[in-house]
Amino acid sequence: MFTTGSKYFIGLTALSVVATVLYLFLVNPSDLGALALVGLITSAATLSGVSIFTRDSDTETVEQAVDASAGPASASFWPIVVALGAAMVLLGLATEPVVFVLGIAVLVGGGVEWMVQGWSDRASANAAYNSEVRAKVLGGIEYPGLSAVLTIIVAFLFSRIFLAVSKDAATIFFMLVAAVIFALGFVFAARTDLRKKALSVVLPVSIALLAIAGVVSALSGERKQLVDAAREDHFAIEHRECGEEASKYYDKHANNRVPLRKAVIATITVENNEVSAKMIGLDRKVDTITIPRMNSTTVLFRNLDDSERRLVVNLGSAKVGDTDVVEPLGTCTQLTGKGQEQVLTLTIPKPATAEEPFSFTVPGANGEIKLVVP
Amino acid sequence: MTTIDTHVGVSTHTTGSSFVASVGQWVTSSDHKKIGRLFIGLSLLYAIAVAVIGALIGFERINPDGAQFFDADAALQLTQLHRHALVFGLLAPLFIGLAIAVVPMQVGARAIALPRLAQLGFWGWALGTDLVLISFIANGGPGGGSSDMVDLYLLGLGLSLAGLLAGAVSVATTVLTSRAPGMGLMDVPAFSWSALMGSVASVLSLPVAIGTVAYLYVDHTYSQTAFGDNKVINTWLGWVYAQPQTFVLIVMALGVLAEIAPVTARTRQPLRPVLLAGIALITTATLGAVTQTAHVLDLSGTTGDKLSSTILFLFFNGLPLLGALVTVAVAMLSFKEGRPGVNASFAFALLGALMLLAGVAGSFVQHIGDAALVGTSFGEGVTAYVVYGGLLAALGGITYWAPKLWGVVLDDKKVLGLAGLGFIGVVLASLPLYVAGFADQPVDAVNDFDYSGPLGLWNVLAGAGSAVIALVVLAYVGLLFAAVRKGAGASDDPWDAHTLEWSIPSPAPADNFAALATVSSSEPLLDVKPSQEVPA
Amino acid sequence: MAIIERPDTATVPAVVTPSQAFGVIKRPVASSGWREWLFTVDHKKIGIMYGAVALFFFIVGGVEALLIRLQLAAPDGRILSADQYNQMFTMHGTTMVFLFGMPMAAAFANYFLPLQIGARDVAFPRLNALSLWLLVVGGLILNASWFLGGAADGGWFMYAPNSGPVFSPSNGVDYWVLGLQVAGLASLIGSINLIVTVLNMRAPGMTLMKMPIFTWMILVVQFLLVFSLPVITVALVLLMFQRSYGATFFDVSQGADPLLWQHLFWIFGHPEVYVLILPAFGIISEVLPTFSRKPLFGYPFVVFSGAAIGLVGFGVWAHHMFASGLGPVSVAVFSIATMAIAIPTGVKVFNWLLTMWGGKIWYTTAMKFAIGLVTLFTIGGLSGVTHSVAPSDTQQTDTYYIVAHFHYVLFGGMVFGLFSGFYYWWPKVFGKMLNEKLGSWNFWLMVIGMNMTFGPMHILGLQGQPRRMYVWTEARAGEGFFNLGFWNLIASIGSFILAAGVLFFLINIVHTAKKGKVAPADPWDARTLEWITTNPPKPHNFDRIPVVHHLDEFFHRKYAEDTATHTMKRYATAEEVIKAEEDAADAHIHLPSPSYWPLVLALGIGVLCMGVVYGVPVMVVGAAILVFSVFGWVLEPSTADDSEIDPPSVDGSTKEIAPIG
Amino acid sequence: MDTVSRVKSSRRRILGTLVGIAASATLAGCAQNAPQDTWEPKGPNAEMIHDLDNLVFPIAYVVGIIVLGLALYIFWKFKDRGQEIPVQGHGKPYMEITLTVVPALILSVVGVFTFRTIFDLAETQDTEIVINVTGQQWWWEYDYPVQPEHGINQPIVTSGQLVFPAGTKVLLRETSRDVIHSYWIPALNGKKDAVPGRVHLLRLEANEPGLYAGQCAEFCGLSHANMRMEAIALSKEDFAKWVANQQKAYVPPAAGTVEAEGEAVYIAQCARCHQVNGLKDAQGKPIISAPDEYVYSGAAPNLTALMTRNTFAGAMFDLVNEKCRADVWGAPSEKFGEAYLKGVTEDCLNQKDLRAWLRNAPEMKPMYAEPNLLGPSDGKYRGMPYLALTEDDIDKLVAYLLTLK
Repeated sequence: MFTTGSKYFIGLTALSVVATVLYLFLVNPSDLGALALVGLITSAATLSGVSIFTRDSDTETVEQAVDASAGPASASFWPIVVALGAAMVLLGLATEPVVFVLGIAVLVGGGVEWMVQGWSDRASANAAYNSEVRAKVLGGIEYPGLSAVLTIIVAFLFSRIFLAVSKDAATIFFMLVAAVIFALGFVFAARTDLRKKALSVVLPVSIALLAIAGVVSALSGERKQLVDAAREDHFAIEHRECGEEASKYYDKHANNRVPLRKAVIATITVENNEVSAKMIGLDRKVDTITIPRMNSTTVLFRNLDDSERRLVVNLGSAKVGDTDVVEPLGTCTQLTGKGQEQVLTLTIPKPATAEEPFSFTVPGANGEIKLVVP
Repeated sequence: MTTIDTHVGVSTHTTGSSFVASVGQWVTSSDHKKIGRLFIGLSLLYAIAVAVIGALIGFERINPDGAQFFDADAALQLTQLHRHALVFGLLAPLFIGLAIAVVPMQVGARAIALPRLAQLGFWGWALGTDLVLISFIANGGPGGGSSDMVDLYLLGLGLSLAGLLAGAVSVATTVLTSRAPGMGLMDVPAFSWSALMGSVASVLSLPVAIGTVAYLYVDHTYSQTAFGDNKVINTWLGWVYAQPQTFVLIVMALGVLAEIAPVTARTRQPLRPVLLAGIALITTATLGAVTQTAHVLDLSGTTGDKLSSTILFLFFNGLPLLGALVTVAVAMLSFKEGRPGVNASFAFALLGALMLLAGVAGSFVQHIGDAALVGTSFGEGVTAYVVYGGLLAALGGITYWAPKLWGVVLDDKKVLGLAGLGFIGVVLASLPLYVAGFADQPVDAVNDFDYSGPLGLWNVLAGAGSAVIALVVLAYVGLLFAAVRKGAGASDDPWDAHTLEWSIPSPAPADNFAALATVSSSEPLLDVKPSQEVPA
Repeated sequence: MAIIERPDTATVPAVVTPSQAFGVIKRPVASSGWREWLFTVDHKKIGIMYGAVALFFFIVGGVEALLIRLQLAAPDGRILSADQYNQMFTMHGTTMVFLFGMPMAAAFANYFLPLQIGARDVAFPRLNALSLWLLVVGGLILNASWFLGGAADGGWFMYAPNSGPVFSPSNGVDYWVLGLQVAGLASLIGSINLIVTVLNMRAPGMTLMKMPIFTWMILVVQFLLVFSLPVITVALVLLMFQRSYGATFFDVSQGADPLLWQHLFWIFGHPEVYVLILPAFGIISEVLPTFSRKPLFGYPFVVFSGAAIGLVGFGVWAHHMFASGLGPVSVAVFSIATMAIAIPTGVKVFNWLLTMWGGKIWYTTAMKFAIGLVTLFTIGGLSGVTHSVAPSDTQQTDTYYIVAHFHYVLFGGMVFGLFSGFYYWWPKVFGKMLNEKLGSWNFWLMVIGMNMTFGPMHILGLQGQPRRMYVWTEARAGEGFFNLGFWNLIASIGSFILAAGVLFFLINIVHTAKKGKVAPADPWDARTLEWITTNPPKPHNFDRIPVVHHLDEFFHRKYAEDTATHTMKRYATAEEVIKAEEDAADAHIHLPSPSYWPLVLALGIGVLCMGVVYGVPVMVVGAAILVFSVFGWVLEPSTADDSEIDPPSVDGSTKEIAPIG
Repeated sequence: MDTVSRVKSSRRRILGTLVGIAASATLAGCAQNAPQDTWEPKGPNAEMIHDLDNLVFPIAYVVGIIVLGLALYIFWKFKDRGQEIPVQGHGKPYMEITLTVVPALILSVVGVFTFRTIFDLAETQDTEIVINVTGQQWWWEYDYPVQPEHGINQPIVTSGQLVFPAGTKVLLRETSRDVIHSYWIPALNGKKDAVPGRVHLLRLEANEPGLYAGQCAEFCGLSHANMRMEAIALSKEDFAKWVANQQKAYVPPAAGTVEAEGEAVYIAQCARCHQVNGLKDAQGKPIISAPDEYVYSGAAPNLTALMTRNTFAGAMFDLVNEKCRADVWGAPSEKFGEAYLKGVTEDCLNQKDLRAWLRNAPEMKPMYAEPNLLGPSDGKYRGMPYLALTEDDIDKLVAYLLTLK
């Protein structure tokens, strides 16, 4: 089991352990020399492991007919991968961490593959058997790993394209792509004789196309609306206007909560230019809505008029940060067309006071619903 | 003795004929000849580039005001790049590549000892050098202004050194472990011997360089206190570019001469042990360089100081010179025994060796303290002599082994012409720098020195010499390409040579030897064709 | 001892075989001692270990229950703190369901299912071992929490958002989530294994409708598991991500709806009830016919009602949520569906009664427990009908009335069924008869204790005592001698009588092991295939795979109808039937070798889980073990090397008796 | 009584007689006057449920007695007395089908009634008063939306005791601030969960004034057992008085009195979380508490008119001493309103528990198992914290609290 080389290194390990112990006891326990000896132990132990693992110079298991060092080794992809990985690691060290991480991944992956290939090459004299051994050990990792990487790449490229083209174009374009893929799949499934040859053309071409499109899209940047949307969170509070006209802030921000109808405590309706409200469980109109304090509560807004309306809730005012500037508090729904509904979810920590009553209004419509927070 | 004739790896990847397949074949091949050729090809490209840069630097040093083409930053990077590319883009990879390609065949091995390590070595060196190039372009060489790129320079340098180290390890291991049955260490052909010496010396010195790079990197990135900032990188790392460290590799250049000379003279090498000893002498002495001990001859101080300085000087500078002289002399001794005759490869090798001698001698002179040549462009001249001399010798070797590596014999006359031209180029590129050195032109400076008067002329001459070299290499590569494209089939043994590689077909098959013969002398091929031997 | 078929040397290539060339760990060939058990892949050994594990957790869960009853015996109990009490009832429920009920059913299934269908092992023996070890790992993770900062405290239903990191900050819920995921994995693997076994490995002639009813019920249960466990697993994963990685699946402030958890939990949780009860139904459906000397009345009806219970069981989960505010339409639909499930259940009860009708009833302990199930389950079933009526349920749910109901179902049903199985099959498994006298004590104490404990809870619940309260107050206990305090005390006393009954069972086990009567080949004059082999069975179960012609094949090999008198006459003894099989033993019997990997794999998963609590490094170690053992699993040779097998081959014979497996 | 309810009531009487026979044996063993008894409905909703029980339980009894009787007969009759082994018959399909169909028929009858009751109970069209109910660990908050027809012109917030007019259809809108709770007054209706993020409706109606006890029925964490509630039904006149009292203006204690000192202590220690409507600080600005900054679930009981309630701390403790408590609980329904509206006077106050609570609340009611694990809630309190009040402060506070009526 232990090859000549590994015996040597095992011996060296043992010797260095002894030396270290002696050194620590007899010479100087805190000296740098101890560090060096420990380093020696580590490297000798590592080397023994490596040489056991790679069955270095273990001619017993290899058929006498073939001396592993005599003939050329089989072609191997891994040295260049490892070199590439090392270069990426170093490049990443100096520049982008992401390159470094990718480099580590490539380095580790290539290294493992290399080790296993080297190990399997020495498994027996039979090359076919050796490659089977290799496939058995690594197949379980390679295929899922590769497909995961591929999937990530494809998904990433697709996402770049999606982000770059306009919404409608994206929809149409990818419907077409999906149709083409479906059709191709159908053809390949039906025509078994064509499959391999055609696939070997179609796949590289489509991947190349995808790659080009993805890179181009990534370079050309995200579509304008998205860039705008990303910037909108930085809208100053004074730009958050809840008026009759379209608001840059609210009308681009679709309400991001979709609460269940169960949670709706009241319905506010605008009809014939009049605002009215009903509370859940009460079969009559009310002009005051009471919302429990500090509890997320949802109000439904229903527009039955022709013009677009929005529901605004006024929640008094507050000072901005530590300054003395006072600004109104409140929020509103998006502009809502005829017959449509929107919800507004509120969590109000402080009660209304007599000086600053809360209310629901609909700009452009008459009436106001008082909002009471006890 | 075996009759196994299939090698899985070989048989499976030789079938593809498309471009992709052939690229794949080159990228994945663990055939030492392919790896060696990759090394050689890429370093010849660097040779052209570095010669062009040399020319630019020469022409830059005309104006009394300095700046001609480049601003100060660019000029600094250019000189640093020039220096780097000379040593690690050209000299080192060229010879390690030649050794990887040739040595296994010479010692009768079916493959290089650590094929995938050699493969990794090439890619590591190539990608590392690319990183270094990138860093230079982005103003990141020693003394450069971009901190990140200085990091990258150091890291790339480390990677490329590690790549070369891997190549050297493979070569040394091959000579030590994979020799044909019956071949004692003293029976190893002269080139393989020099390759062994060169790679062992590299194995011993490159880790020191890598360690230094690592220290510098850590220091530069994290503390900048132990070594100082990037301005002093040269102080710590300069030795790897300088003599006598560069001699570590020129032993292989002399090995080429020692290999070709007896073949050309059609005789057994006389005084063979002396030759091998001479080669060994150079590296042994050179190795002291890694200690960074001062070896400038300094005759001030006490007698003891004088004595130690003299001994060190003689050891580190005298012994290499002695070894080089011995090697060249003993190699040429074969012409005394055999019949004189000149062919292109011999011419290249001989001229290269002479240039090297000039360089080694220059190094000797440079280190005499009283000559006050340290820190002048005399050192640049030495480097130019050594590197370009090595280049000529390597071209000789490539010409010599082309039948085995590419299956072609180059047109002797054309190559002979190139050898002459190359000689002129090297002398032009180097000698004026010696002169300028005596005129106290500072090393590595480009713009901040008054180049007026005759100095300008010397620099123009040096630049012209570099340009000539660039043309020579370009022409040589063109010749090689044309020959390979024509595919003129070379015979198995066109030179009527002595060593094992000529016993196999040209070009050599992937596994070199179908059968391994037992050898019993240093010139095994001469043993089996005694009729052709010239009577002593 | 197992019969080993050695690899035929003539057909194995002389070149290096993969098993050697890989240099991976060889398959173990332990012949005795602990290794025989740890690395075994034999379904019988695994079944016994399942049983032991489950019994252990039954005792753990029982002690938890006793502590709960002690706390509640009097008002303002001081035995446990609020926190301890919450942990106690959470873990009592969890333990009894996941670590006792399911594993004990798995124990019976593992041991008897292959025997009942005439197979030599389950379809995937190593997976079977993996299931066991995963269960053990899951149980350890769950219960480790007691010692690592407190167990889960959110109830076995673990309603969100109370289970979230804010409301339950200790790691108890994390352990609970992880333990259940692992235990769930175990059940899922086991169920797939058993389904494949039943569908593929039945003896020749055994059509599905000639399959013993126990096997049928187990099959239904496995399908229930396959469809319901993924749901709870998803829920648990969501909860795990919510707790450990900051997800907000149940966070109301992020717009989530906490009812999602309830739906997910009960879509699993309701079928789970049938997962627990159906194996017990299966057991007594074997016991009742055996001791009534009659076949099961309406076999197809019992089979189909079992399947129907399983099927409808998936459509009634929301009856656990009548008070959750689903809205009248959903409530009405689920209410009616729930009533529907009473029908097949009622059919089962009637069939059992009619099985006994006209029989010749032999009152062994096993039979007593079976009868106990029939009566007690009927009571539980009827109280179940009362809260299928949704409006009534809004008064009953979350009160002790519910506790009473499901303990009548699960204790009176499941536990009594399992005990019936213990007494019935003990001679088969261990070759010794459990003591009938101790068994009688066991039964009667359990019946009295059970009714004393859970009977009063009907009253407690209907008079308004909610569950899961760590104290109850005298102020709400009412007046009169028979106030709620009285009934609480009675229930607590009853629980100790119940515990005494269980104690008698444990005493019986020890007594039987020491000086139990050696079991005859067919002590009960039984009816199914598992009795056509020795007690305990040989490692390879059957010398010859029996050919099946009848439902109750074994009975029909012993008896035939006298056409003249129309009565059953015995024509053969059990020993003669078994002898006939042994005489025609199969020539080639091949059992798989033991394996290390199920154990290692399960440990790896356990470590991985701890990583969720203790951080990524632990997770990496677990993942490494996991990956390593998967490779070991895949790459290990299919059998141990010939040279490893003990004893070595003699005279090149290819068939040996070897003490492995 | 109108015709419908008379018919209903006569049906109830007949059913009652039937049930009486079957159930009397069991019920004889039951507690008398258990406050949370589900079998003693005191309002129409609970009665609807009870009517269903009166149908289902007898059926269950009857079926149970038949089946168990049959079982006992079988156990006795077919005991092994040495008879022959019976013929191996596999069943009788007609029997099987009959035994399937009969339970199905019985259940469908039950089903029809169930179906109707479910929808009847979900009816909300005729609601007369709406009250918001919010659950929080471990108490309930009741707030009365503005409803001028009931004299509620400004919102009333109270806790511990739900006060509502008897004979009126009350609609509770339940929700929760943290985990799921369940609102359950057994005498008035079944339970309904209060789920955060949702609004669930539960209808209550009490036939007569009185006190109806309940208990949170959904496990809601550590002190689940201590989350009780009491529903107080008052006659319409009494309810109007109660409403008026709740809305009356705040009268600050006279300066220099111990009560005034108590107010200062209150403002310093309690007003951060506990709102008292109308309380003003030294500058005359109204004090608005911000419990969301200190308490995890975001609210603390509003203490305006605290002394009109009989309980505190989530109805876990009585605010009145035992004697006064018995007066309220024992009052006949016609006198009940009077007894309740007396509120807590100084001689009725349960000094012991209130002072203990002020001294160290977490010790009185388990609120967090391990305070050091409060990390995820930003270290906010769950429930009332330990305030380190001096005995002197407590004296002042109690005096002040007694003025809040």
